[in-house]
Amino acid sequence: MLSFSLRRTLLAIPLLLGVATLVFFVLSLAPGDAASIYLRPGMTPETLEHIRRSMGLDDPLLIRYGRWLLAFLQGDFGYSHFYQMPVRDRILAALPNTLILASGALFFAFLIGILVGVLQAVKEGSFLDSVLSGVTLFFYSMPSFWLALMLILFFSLSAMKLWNWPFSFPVSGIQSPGADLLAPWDQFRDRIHHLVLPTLTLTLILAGGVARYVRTSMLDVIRQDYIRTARAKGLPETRVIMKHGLRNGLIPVVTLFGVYFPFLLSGTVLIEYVFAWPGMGQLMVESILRKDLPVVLAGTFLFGGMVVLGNLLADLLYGVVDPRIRQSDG
Amino acid sequence: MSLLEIQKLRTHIRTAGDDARAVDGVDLLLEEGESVGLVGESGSGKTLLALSILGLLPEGGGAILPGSSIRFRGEELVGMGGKRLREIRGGEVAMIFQEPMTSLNPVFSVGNQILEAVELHRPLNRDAAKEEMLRLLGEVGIPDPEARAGDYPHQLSGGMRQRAMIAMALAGEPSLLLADEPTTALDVTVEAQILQLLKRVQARMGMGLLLISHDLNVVSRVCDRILILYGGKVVEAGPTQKILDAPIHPYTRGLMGSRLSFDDRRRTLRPIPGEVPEATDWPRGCRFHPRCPEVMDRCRREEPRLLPGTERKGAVEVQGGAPGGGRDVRCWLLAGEEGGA
Amino acid sequence: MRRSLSLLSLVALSITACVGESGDGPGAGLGDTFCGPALARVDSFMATFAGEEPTGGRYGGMVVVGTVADMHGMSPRAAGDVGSAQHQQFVNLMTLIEADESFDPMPYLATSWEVSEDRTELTFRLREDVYWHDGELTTAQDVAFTYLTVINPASEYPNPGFFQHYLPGEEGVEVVDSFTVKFHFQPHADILESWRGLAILPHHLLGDVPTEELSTHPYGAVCPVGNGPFRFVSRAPGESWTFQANPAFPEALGGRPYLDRYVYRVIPTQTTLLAELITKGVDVYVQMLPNHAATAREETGLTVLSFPYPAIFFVAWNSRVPELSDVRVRRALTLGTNRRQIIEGVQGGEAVLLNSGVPPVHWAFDPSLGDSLPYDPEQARSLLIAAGWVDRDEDGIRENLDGEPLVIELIYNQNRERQQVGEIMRVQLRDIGVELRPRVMEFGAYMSQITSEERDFEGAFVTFETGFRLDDRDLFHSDAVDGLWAFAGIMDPELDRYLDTLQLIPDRVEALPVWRAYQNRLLQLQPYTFLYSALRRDGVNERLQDVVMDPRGDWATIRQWWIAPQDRKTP
Amino acid sequence: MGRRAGFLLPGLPQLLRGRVLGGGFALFLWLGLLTLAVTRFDRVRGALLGDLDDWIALLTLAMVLGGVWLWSFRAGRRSMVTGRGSGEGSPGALGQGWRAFRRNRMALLGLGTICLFYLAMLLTPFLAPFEPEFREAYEVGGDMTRRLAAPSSVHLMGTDEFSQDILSRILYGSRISLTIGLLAVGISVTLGTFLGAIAGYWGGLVDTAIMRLVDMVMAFPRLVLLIVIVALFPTTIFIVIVALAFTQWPSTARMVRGEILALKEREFCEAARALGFSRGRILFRHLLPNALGPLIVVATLGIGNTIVLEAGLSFLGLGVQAGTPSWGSMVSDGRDYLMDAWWVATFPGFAIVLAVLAFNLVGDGLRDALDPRQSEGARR
Repeated sequence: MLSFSLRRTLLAIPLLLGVATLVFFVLSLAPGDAASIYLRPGMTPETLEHIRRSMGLDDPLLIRYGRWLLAFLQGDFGYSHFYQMPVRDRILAALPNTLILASGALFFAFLIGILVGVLQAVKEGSFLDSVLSGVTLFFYSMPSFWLALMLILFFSLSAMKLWNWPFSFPVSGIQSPGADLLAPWDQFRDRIHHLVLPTLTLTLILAGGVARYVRTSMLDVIRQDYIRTARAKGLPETRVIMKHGLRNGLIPVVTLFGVYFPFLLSGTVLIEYVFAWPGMGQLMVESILRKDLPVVLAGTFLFGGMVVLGNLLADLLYGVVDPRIRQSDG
Repeated sequence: MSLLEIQKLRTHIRTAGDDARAVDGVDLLLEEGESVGLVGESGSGKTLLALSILGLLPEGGGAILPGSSIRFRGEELVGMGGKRLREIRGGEVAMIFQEPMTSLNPVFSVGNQILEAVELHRPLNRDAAKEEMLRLLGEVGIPDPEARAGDYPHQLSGGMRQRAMIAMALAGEPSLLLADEPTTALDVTVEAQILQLLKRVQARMGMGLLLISHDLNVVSRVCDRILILYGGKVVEAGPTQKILDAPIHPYTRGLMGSRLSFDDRRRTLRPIPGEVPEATDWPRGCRFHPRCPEVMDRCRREEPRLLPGTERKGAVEVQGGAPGGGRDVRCWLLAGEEGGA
Repeated sequence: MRRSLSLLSLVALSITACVGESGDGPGAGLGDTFCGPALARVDSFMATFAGEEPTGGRYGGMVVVGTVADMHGMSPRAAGDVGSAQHQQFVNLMTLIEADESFDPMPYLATSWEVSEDRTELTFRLREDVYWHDGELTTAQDVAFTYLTVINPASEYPNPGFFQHYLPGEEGVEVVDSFTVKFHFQPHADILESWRGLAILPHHLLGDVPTEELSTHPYGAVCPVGNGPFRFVSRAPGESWTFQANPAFPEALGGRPYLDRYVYRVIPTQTTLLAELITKGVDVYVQMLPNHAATAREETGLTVLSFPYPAIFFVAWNSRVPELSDVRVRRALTLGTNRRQIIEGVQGGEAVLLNSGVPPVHWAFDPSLGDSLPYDPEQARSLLIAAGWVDRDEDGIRENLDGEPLVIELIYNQNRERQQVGEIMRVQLRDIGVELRPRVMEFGAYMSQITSEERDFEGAFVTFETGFRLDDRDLFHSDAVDGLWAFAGIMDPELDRYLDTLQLIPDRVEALPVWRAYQNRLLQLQPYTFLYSALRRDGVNERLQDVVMDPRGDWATIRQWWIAPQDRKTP
Repeated sequence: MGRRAGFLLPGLPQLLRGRVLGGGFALFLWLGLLTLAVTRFDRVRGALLGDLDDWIALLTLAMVLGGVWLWSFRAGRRSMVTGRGSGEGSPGALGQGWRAFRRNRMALLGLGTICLFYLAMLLTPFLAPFEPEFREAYEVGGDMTRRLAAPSSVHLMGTDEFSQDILSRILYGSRISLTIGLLAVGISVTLGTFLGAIAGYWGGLVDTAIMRLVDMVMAFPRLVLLIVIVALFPTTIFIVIVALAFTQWPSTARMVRGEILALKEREFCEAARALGFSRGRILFRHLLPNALGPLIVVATLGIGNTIVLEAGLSFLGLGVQAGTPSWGSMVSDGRDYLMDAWWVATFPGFAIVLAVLAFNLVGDGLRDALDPRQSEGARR
């Protein structure tokens, strides 16, 4: 089981290289000269030539590809011409921001999603179930950027101007400017404050999906014989659901986690854009638009890596929650 | 005061259309230490009856109708809820189910699941509870309890799983055990072992036992008395031996005919024709009449009452003892005696 | 296998990176060996001012400026981006001279300058009290180094045209003494403007760096060490730049700026930026959308500063294309476009109609020119008929004799303003029987199409930020017709003559008639349909005092900005 | 009497028989369309001389008016004969699914909404109060005060910065948004089914090759891949559809492959093999129809997903060519006016949410109806 997962993961590395190669050629062959982005009125052709050279665009495509591949395999992701720093540094600056945002959102999404899903399954067919179904489907159907804009309107602008709330949530960035001068505790609070709206947006959208999934899975579980057994044992209902039901209901949800895990990096693209969250999503979009090829390639590889990692994680988690699988590798 | 006294139990299942009258006025009496068998084809309402006792009807699916009464040692169980009901469940009244594979939670070890029941119903500390759990495993005949306790249900054989189920049921030291088709999913040799086990623990612990099965054979090996259920109603009830020796109701006779037994090889297998109708759509008159080989006009019109059965009208010889010899039958074939009420 | 491990390790590394500052990983490379020591020296130099700094009164507080795009930094190549250029000029670095409110040159790093009689020599005398933030003095050596660097195309400096008439290489510059530097060149009308834009670089830090490596050197974007009023503190790429007041800034230039801290923040969505301005998360919203300005004006505590800016917006018609080679067609396109209405609709009326590339802030701007080609669809139609374009099949679009419809494709990169103008022009030109097809392109592809030799386009939206020195030779001169910037591709001897002459007349009074003639000639030729020069709008929180914004730029007066003590946020 | 009622008013027979949902919908539809035809008679008559769009609208109007009437009349008559309206059709898997589906109120509501959306899309020339490009403010002698006008009786949903009527643009925009969803999913499902079926059925090297390709595309976050494609190539509707389709087919392929693998082991497949049918025949005639249920579910849910993605692309300014209204680009255009003219972005946003919600409701309903395991649970 584990060895199977590991082998699959190792097999994924050439796969990811293949993906990055694809991106390399798509970006390189797309119309327009990447260097011409840096053209400014009054610039001379000689300068353009130098820009092209320093971006490594003066060589034939295949040589460029070979050079990129060689460096890439050695862990050198190249140089971001737009940000004027090594890609590695640029990505290392963006990655933690995205991870913090997305992992928080994933945590809350699964927490809320599981609670709501279980509640719905327990109260199946009730008014509460219908209402919650409607609400989760509503958020599930909503474009994330749209929700983000609405939340800004409600929780920041209206909260402050119309409703006179004592505080409003910051609408952009990961911390207030000058937060480095604050006491550590206030710095922490400031960061949490900034996390509220983006996390809420992501959470609402993700939680809808999780809840729908959990509800289905729990409905299936609740009808199982062992739930009846647990009740016949005299266990209190909460314990029946939360121990015997949930533990089984979560097994398929683990797959969902495998699907959502790559979200840690890529799923936040639009939300980062709206909330000016300096993370991977924003970096990728800007780099694609600026044809900052090395950043796009490294990012792609990383994103793909997350998908592979997500699958591996789902496999491992499957083993943790389902003894039938854990034991099958003997 | 009887251990279990069921009166006029009516349990209906809600469906999109008419309610299904799955259990429709059953009376049952079970004394301390007595073992009673409940026999009927699938769809006769026997499982639902057992579930009704512990209030385990599927949520939103089934309901016990007003006027029904289930008394356990005089305590009314119908409408009971909360803590007391949970104390009774698994404590004073335990239940084992048909499919040990699906009835055991696949993600917890069997030891864990038994331990849970022990801790719930017995005032033991953790170590003592563990001790007790291992003892129970040994009691139900699982070899090497220490090792097996850590096993998950899927790692055990069918027989072992059912033993574990029984151990779990015994954890609360119940005075009544409801066994719903405990051997159906098992092969014949294992079935015999499990029945023996049930019999042994019942005797040792002095429990009352309600054994539910579609197989008259199985029940007759364990039980003192037998109730035959058809269409949610008792059609014949009486001491095991009497029913085996002289079945009166055509349905009982049908069941006897369709059973396969080792000790009675002379008989050929004669299954009852047709199927149990939907519980939403019982036929008028006697519920068995569409399948009855001895159907009469009256059967189609009127529903028979449950009467003390002594003899059979017609060609069949009358067996058994004195009138009212502890046997009740619901059939118009007996109507002659009553004078056609 | 070892290699793939190094790939995987990136993920692991990144997770731990939340704790430590980025840049201390092994991959930081040069950034580590250069930046670490450089910033340490800055810190220790600044520490010597502890306690001596002026406090109280106007001193103190932090200001946050929000923009939609990150800036490139302080390297010469970054000067192509307006935000970076302004930070080089006004914030982190210094230029030799400044402009005052009326755009006359003013001493800055240079105390005085002198132009030789024959206009071939320019001598700067530098201040002797300007320190780089790491404690080194700024000297003539730095100026000479900067000049030599930027005239080398390898530096990727975007405006080498400034120094085209200078003697090549080392012949052009002469270090007279530590604080005197002299330049040699061919005579030219505008001598000083180049030096208002070019920020001086530290020779002691970058002197050893090969010029071609300068554009990738960490100095520019990771750890710039300047000599301007604010010193660099930190940068979170894609997020913010943080600067701190420079206590060593010369007293004669105003000394230490009032603000303690200045933060440049990146917020890519303008709606979010407006929300931040309203909720007081940022103090300045640079380059507001017109309707955002209207919203902000209604808020209490906010002002919107709008000021003319030397930027021009036009449609370049490629006259190499047969349909557009006819001046009557180009003229009809301009006449058929209701530009006043476009200004009203797209810029909320806050723009000046143009009929030449001379922006309103330039001294040679002729306000009367704006009325020269008023919206006149009637005249446009007759011009088109005269040019042989008649709607022969009555589908609303004109055709020529061969039956080819008058369809013109207009390309532009993704940008809200351009999209809006393109849509409006389409509606308006349809009225005179021309089908305009606006087409959005990715920026790189768009730039390639308008600058490459093929010139595979018909019409293109272009915006130029011009500065105060105008030299249109690369746009319209016959000699430059194959150059990058000759979008229109027109060749006109009369225009050439004006363009050549203009570069040689230093006296404005003398030059003005030539400028007039040049602009009139453009009007006749219509290589472009000039649209407008929009006002720039910045939303400013009123707690920020003495903010003046004018054509010099958004940050030109940052040294005087101050915040009253009660308005300062408690950091 | 019921028969005559059917002649008079479609839906009435059903209503009289207590079938409120179906009858009510038919009645509402019929009366609504009739009102439309009468109130906008000029426009409808003008359509006779109009272009293709007009003709499609005309045809739709006629067909739906006639169709509803016919359905109601015939269904009414049949129910007179048989006593019950249902009971038609063979009880195949899909037929059973439909019956289960019909019991799901929310799903029916979703289906009704989708029908209305598409109907509105087809009838746009008659429904829209204004032309798609009604840039009155910029026409000769235009009135600039009509720009960004708040919702009023003239402009029910207000106007945008070009003085265009938002409601009309939402209607015209539905063509792009709803068609993109349908086409992209159509292409991706076809492609995914084909490749998935081949991979699942043939196995071996073909399977490996196709599944590696699937892995490769799936190793990419979809939105990022879309941005790469759409950002770098001219954004025509064609590119957007192709990009959306080519990023979605792998999940369909994976699902179909799984279904086929499972079905392959079933008896009827072996029976077909034993009868000597060709591989292609077995695959397309015997296996695929059995995988149809999950496919329909995936497709329905996929359409909603695709509409959201298109909106996301448009939000980044990468969607369909500017100037052509699509809901996503309308939201994107309106986001700058969020604080002074909320209606510009809000109404198209609602259109997106509503359409996606409807598709998801139907998808959910279909899944419940077509998955026997779950539907049994729902019935219990």
